[in-house]
Amino acid sequence: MQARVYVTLKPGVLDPQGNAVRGSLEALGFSKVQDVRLGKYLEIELAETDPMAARASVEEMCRRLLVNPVVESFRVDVPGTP
Amino acid sequence: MQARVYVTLKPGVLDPQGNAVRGSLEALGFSKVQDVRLGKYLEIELAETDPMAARASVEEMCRRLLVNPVVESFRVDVPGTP
Amino acid sequence: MSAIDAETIARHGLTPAEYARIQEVLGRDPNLVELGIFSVMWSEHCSYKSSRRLLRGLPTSGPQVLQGPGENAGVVDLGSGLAAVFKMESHNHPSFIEPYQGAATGVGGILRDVFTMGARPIASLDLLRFGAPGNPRTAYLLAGVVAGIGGYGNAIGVPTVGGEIAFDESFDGNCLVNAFTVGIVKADRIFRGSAAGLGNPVIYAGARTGRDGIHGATMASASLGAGSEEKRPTVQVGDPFTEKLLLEACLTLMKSDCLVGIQDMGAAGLTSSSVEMAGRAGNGIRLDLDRVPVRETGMTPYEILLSESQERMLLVAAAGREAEVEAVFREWDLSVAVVGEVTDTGRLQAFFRGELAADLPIGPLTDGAPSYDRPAAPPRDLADRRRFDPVALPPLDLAGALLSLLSRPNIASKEWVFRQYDHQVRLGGVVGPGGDAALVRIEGGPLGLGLSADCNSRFCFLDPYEGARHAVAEACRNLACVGAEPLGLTDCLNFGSPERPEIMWELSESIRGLSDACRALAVPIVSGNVSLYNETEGRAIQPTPAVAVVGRVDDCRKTAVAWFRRPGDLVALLGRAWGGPPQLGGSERAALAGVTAGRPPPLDLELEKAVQLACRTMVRAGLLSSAHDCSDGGLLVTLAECCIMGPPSERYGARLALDPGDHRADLALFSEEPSRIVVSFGPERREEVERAAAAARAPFSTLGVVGGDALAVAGLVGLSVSRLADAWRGGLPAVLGR
Amino acid sequence: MVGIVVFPGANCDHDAYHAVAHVLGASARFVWHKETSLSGATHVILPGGFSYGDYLRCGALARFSPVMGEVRRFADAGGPVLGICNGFQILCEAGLLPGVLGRNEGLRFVCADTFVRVESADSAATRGLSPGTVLRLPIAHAEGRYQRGPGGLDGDGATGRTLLRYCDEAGETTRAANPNGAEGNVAGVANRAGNVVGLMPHPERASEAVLGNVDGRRILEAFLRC
Ligand SMILES: Nc1ncnc2c1ncn2[C@@H]1O[C@H](COP(=O)(O)OP(=O)(O)O)[C@@H](O)[C@H]1O
Ligand SMILES: [Mg+2]
Repeated sequence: MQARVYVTLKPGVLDPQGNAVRGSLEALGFSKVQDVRLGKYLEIELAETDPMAARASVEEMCRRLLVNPVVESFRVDVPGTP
Repeated sequence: MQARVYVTLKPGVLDPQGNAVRGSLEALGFSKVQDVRLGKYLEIELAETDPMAARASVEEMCRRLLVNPVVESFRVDVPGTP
Repeated sequence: MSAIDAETIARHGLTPAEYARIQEVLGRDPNLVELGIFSVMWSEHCSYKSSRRLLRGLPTSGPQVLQGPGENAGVVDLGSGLAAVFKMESHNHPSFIEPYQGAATGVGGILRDVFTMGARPIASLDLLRFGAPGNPRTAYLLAGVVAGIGGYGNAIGVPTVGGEIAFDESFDGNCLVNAFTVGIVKADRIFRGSAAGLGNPVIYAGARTGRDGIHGATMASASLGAGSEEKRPTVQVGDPFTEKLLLEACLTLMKSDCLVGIQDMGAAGLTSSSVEMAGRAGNGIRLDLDRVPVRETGMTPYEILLSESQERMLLVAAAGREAEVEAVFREWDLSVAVVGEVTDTGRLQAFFRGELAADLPIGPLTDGAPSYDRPAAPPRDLADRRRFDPVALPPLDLAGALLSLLSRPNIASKEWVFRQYDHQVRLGGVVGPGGDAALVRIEGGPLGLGLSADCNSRFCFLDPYEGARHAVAEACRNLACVGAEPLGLTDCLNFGSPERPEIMWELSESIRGLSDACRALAVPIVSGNVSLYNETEGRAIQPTPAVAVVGRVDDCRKTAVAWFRRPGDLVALLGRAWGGPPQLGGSERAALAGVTAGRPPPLDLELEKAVQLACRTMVRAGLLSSAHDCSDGGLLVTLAECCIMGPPSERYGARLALDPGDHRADLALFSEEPSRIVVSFGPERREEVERAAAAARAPFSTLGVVGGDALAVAGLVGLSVSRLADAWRGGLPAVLGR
Repeated sequence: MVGIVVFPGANCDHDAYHAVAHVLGASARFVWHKETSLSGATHVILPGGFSYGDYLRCGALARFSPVMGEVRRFADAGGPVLGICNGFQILCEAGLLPGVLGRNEGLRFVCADTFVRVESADSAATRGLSPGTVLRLPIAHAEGRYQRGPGGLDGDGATGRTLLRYCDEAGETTRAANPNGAEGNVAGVANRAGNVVGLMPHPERASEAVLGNVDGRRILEAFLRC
């Protein structure tokens, strides 16, 4: 089963990368871009058949390793879970 | 309107960061992790009301800047588009 | 605006007495914005309220001093129209909370302190302390801090050429990250943080202001407690790319004559930069907060004034020259805005949406800040700390002890760290990290700067006075090893809570030690920083009065490295070979046995001067192949290092005779007696070398000869160079669990 | 005259200038990235550093700087172009060189001396060096792992050729001598015509005896001879 994790910077935290990308997009003529935030996207393959157990385990991974709670927040996507 | 872009390494392209994350997760006792792939996640805020136009524009951004086609592929998510 | 109640006051880190003083100064209650301003300006970090009186005694003058303490950085004259600008700063608290960003923004901050004076930064050092090697958090902090320092310094293109790193469980709850930068400026083009000239425009440049880091200065002035996790949102994110643009834009602008004053927005952001600039000029400043470039909507005056967003500068330009200033920052794609002007009110007046959001007199915020004469008393357990009998240390086999010591993280190779730092960019690295001092060529050469940062926290724990003297002596001794003559010193005083008498005693003893050593060695202190409250739940760090010394090398083609370079060279010791009993108080040898006790070795500064002079003279005359000072671990460790510190193609053994006399070899050979340097030189130079030692009145004794693939000490120990190297190289990676 | 392109965030621009102008005595000039002309440069260097902070992907944002149009025209016309470190990354992103540079296998920034073996003398930076020559050159990067990518660098030089491979002191291209996990130990490549060159090592840092290494001069001298 595959879980997907989206890690984003918390609102208000400076995103130098996103800013630079926005600047370049503007320079390329994409004038409608108002803001860009750059985060991480993880695909985690698990030997687990119970979706709820998978979600719980991935959320635990986020808290312990994948996410830096000082500046980041996360969202987890596991098929078959809310 | 917000568009979301997921950038992933193409299958077969080495992902040292993903591997390192898998190693660390194993060391932490998450024994069911089989594979981890690390990609990018972008949230792009657009001054655009037409979803199809937004999607077209973001796909163009991906081809021109956001993605390196030699090793990466992408997926775009715009609410109200297929 | 919410009323100022007791809880609000406490949350701002102000005591009831301090609040009463604010009311008295103003003749009214402050509003919340004003309370915030007082809170940061009167924080320990900005006001030095517990240390100011003690710092007055520091020796800060000398013929070479162009700028002593009181500016963004100190400046010493290098001759030929150039000057060196340098300072060291702590970023301890933020780094403990978020190691990567904390360390990165620490580097960003010290770089700004240097280029705000008109200097181009040419090199950085970092002095680090972490908890016990076995503590799991140690590896996490170490990896994050090192990555953060590299992440910022490498990107901006300022080489990190050296530093110091040590581990002790007293740092388990409070790591230390002290960052040093030196830059070069034309001696007649030094810029200062002064808001001179009534009516001159006040200009904001750099990154936009966000809500990050509000109350960083207050955080840096409080002990970390159980609740410190909640302070997390105040951590700032560094953007070295923007800082690089800011650096180039500022240096470009400084070639013209349109700038009157400039200062970076560091701790306490727009507030402290405008207040300090106004204070130095004896003027006032009016700010229009609506014009400050912001990154988020709905920011309040409180937030705009107190934000610690990084990569920002405050400038005062000559009236009428605004457009030139703006054009330069725009060319570098940076935000820039005129946000106010210099006034004659002697007040900081901040307007927001047509209203006066804050209106405060400058004096009470700066010179008039509280200054405390806090009680000081030696720690009650001092006598226990000092009770120590080296002979009671369990005997160890010499080879085993040497290998164990070499792999101890405090002694082991720091390569894991400095490989992650670009130490070559800007083509200055004549002697890079991994030896004693670094030697950096100044653009064009042959002039160079020797740089070294040092402090033995264990010595300071046992005797802060003596420990501080050792720090100065060792830094200068390291400089002597590359042939540099000390010109000036910057310090970073890291201690626990000044509200405890024993910490105040440690602080005052350390400052006394720094002063005495600097006077004796004729090295003025031109800048520095104090970081207090490095304690968690009542447990303080070992006192760490870190110093960094900058020295001059006239011709950096004539220098020495730390390791043996040629088989057949003679090995000799400058300094006392064998004195009285082994000096093991606070030593690595004792720590190996689990003991931190005793007194640091006595330091004779006259002897120290003689040894340094002798070494410097020899290096400058091109007599030496190598010079390496004896510090942690003592003579045998130093000799082993001489065999293994070089690149793989330059690793040679040595055949030596050492005579510990009546003392146990497993103690005497690890004695940390100071004022000693191991040198090597071609046999044909022997007479000249001996003459130089005699002329400097430095004791001198030959120990043996370079060669073979083992360190062989007759009758005592023989170990292959590769075994020594493996032990030494493996020490730090082991801490990281790799 | 050597044009040294200054991208925002470049930090080895002065080093390249120093090596070319002060050490090797060639004439050189900085070209600001917003310029749209190379002002008569006969050689172009894209120096090392962190253009645009290396944000998104290293070299990705610099590729769109105004000056890059001119650099492309210059390269297409056969002019010698040398990208060092970040310059190499930019040339790959711009499609002027095949392949891509990924995050180091060890995931950390590495500043160290490496040995490299010359594989081909058929380029603007290796002409005159015999294949098999071993040079000691410093590297300093976090993203230097060369990947050919499908359709990238091939064996027969149709899309470009390998110029340098990481090796040990004896010239063996061992795994231990590979500092970043680059495919085939590749440290430098050229385009098919050989006039566009990208190197991860920094020859400009190895051009003066006082800095302890002069091996890099041979590369810079070869380049200036073109
Ligand atoms: N321990 C010290 N020794 C000498 N000078 C000091 C010391 N601590 C602070 N100073 C000086 O006091 C001034 C204020 O320091 P600081 O607040 O750290 O500067 P900044 O505003 O750049 O952070 C500086 O000029 C600094 O050099
Ligand atoms: Mg030393």
